[in-house]
Amino acid sequence: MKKPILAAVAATAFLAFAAPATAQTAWGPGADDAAFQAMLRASFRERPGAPLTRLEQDPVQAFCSDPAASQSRAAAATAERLERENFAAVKFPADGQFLGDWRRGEAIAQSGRGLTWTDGANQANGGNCYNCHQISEAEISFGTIGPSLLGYGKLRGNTPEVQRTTWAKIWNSKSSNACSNMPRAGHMGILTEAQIKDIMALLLDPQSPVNK
Amino acid sequence: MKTVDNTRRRVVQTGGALAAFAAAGLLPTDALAAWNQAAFEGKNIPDTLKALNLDNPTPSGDLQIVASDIAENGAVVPIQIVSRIPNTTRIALMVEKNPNMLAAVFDVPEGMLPDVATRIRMQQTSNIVAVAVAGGKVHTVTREIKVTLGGCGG
Amino acid sequence: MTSPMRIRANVRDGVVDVRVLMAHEMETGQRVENGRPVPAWFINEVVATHNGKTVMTAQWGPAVSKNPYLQFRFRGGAAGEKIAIKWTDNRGESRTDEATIA
Amino acid sequence: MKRRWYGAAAAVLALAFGGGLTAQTQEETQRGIEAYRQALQQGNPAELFEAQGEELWKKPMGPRNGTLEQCDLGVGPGKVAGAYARLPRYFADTDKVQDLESRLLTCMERYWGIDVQPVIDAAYTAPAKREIIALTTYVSGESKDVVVDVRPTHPKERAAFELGKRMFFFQGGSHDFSCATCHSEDGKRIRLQDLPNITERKGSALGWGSWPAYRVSAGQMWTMQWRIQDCFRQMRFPEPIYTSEATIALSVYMAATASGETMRTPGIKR
Repeated sequence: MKKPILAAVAATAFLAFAAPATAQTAWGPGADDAAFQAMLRASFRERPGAPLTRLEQDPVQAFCSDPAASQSRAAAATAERLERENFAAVKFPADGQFLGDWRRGEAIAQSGRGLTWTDGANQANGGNCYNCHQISEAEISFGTIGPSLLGYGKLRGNTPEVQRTTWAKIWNSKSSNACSNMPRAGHMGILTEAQIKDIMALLLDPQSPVNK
Repeated sequence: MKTVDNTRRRVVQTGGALAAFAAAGLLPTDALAAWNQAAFEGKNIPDTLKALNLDNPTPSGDLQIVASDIAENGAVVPIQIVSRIPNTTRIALMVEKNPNMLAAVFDVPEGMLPDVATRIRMQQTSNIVAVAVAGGKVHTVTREIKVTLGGCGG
Repeated sequence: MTSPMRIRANVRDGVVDVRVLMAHEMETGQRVENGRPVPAWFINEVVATHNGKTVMTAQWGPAVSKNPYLQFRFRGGAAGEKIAIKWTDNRGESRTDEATIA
Repeated sequence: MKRRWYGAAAAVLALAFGGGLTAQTQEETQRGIEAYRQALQQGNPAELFEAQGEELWKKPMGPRNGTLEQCDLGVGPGKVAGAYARLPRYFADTDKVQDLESRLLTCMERYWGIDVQPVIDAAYTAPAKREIIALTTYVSGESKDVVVDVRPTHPKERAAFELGKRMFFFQGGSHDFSCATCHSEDGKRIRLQDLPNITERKGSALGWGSWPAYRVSAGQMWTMQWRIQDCFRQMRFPEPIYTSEATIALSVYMAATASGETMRTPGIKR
């Protein structure tokens, strides 16, 4: 994790963010901002549980939607600033307890439900974790978009520092990597604090199958 | 060329010919029997076998289940059953962990090779049990197929 | 209303290889839609005939997948001859389609 | 068979006792999945839909009691062979870039004389979508093994390509997903499903060139529009409207990127 140099950045952050849309690099002819926004407006419709506001980008989403620009050297400072901002927004557990129940964590990691227009409002959100990560060895159906988390706690230990780093990553993955593919589970309200504690236990509890 | 009919019993159409073959001993005696409801409602392997009149199945290396070890989706699991046991007249296919074990029964008349393939549903990872009747004896083979979770889980 | 089957029958060295796709919902009877159970509805018998002779009989349960696939082989068929497949479902509806052995 | 059992037991032991055999187990998993996919190829129920679609193509329908046999899919009135491999493209008569499904809507309106809005609004599983799904499957089958040839030249085609590319990378929703999250790297998968890298020719063809496809999970025939719609659902976006500009723009981006590769339609998938 990069150490935030807070004061210096706040000012530039404000400047760059005043007009995120204009920061877009050129897409080809016919795909300027106005044409693109008109297309978005005409092409999507709201469904219960999936409102049109989902198309309104926050600064991270806008920045990462132009990979050529966001991965350029010129954008490095912006990426770092976004990471600091996202890190500053991480809410650590109020009671100082980072670990919940790894068994519940496993169930949350397995579930890909929640926040789509086919999920009911009472549907508990899942973490989608196995979609992208290997986690416990017993589950052979795992994705590879993210790194394997097998032995996560065994490799790193279960120290307070590891707990804080892991929490920050799950709560807001963009706090350490502006254009990480991983959703911001806490920041975007996908998982509750209690659910994140359970995921934490799955990764760090020595009794969890992840660390066996 | 394509014909549709809504006759309830196939014997109306082809009964004469089938009866003749049955009389000649070319068909298993129960090939003409109605759908075996008791067998298809069996909730465990012994009951299902009993309803099919299949006693004392013996494991056989000449009966084979050809399938992938893993099914990407339990809704469609391709299964082929091949018997190299001479005079195989009947093949049954069961899934141990389905709510009803029995998936299919094939009668193998004279001329048909004891080699059939179909696709079945599996609720979860389970043993597949194939049974073949040949010369009055009952042979069996078992194989596990894993059913994986797929998609985004949503 | 039923839809035509797709039947492929190819002969090689005196053995006819038959592959059939049938259009059928194959409702298991265990599915619930809008809070109500959907009744079982599935093909429970399939009979294949060639020159008036039965060359395959199958009894199926609802564990056979939707839009069923069936493959079997028999001896004694020749190119140009017809093979007929007939299915019957648990509602008593049936359908027969023919194909020419190639 | 016995040996298989021991094999399975060994795999379970490996799972229980740690890392050493993990790679091997993963390889076995991959092999198993490969064997499964190959078995599915033996018979694709998409053929049942192709047959229905062909019948519909020739059948007089709607208030005009017309047939689609005069429908121009871009390679001449009534011509179906190879048409899908050259779509989407610009059509002068509608002054729009159209994919197969939006073009079929135009033809259903024109020759059948039906109001297509209910078809657009209907859920993919609704009866109102049945005809267009069967027709799409039929037309796609007539481009099987045909080389994809979508090269944006008309200004509207070029604009659609750029908009599609921009749409592909557009992040949004509660999960910050874009199409690129899953489809911009080689060799990645969700669970056990391989994810084509759509930003490259071969990868894009793996995706674009295999839809419509029969989905065994639900026993449904999915068109490319349905595939895109369900991607957006899982991305937690609002619903893309059937044949809307964004879906066609994405299609132009995918088809153009896949140009030079071969169509394998209709496909069969998990």
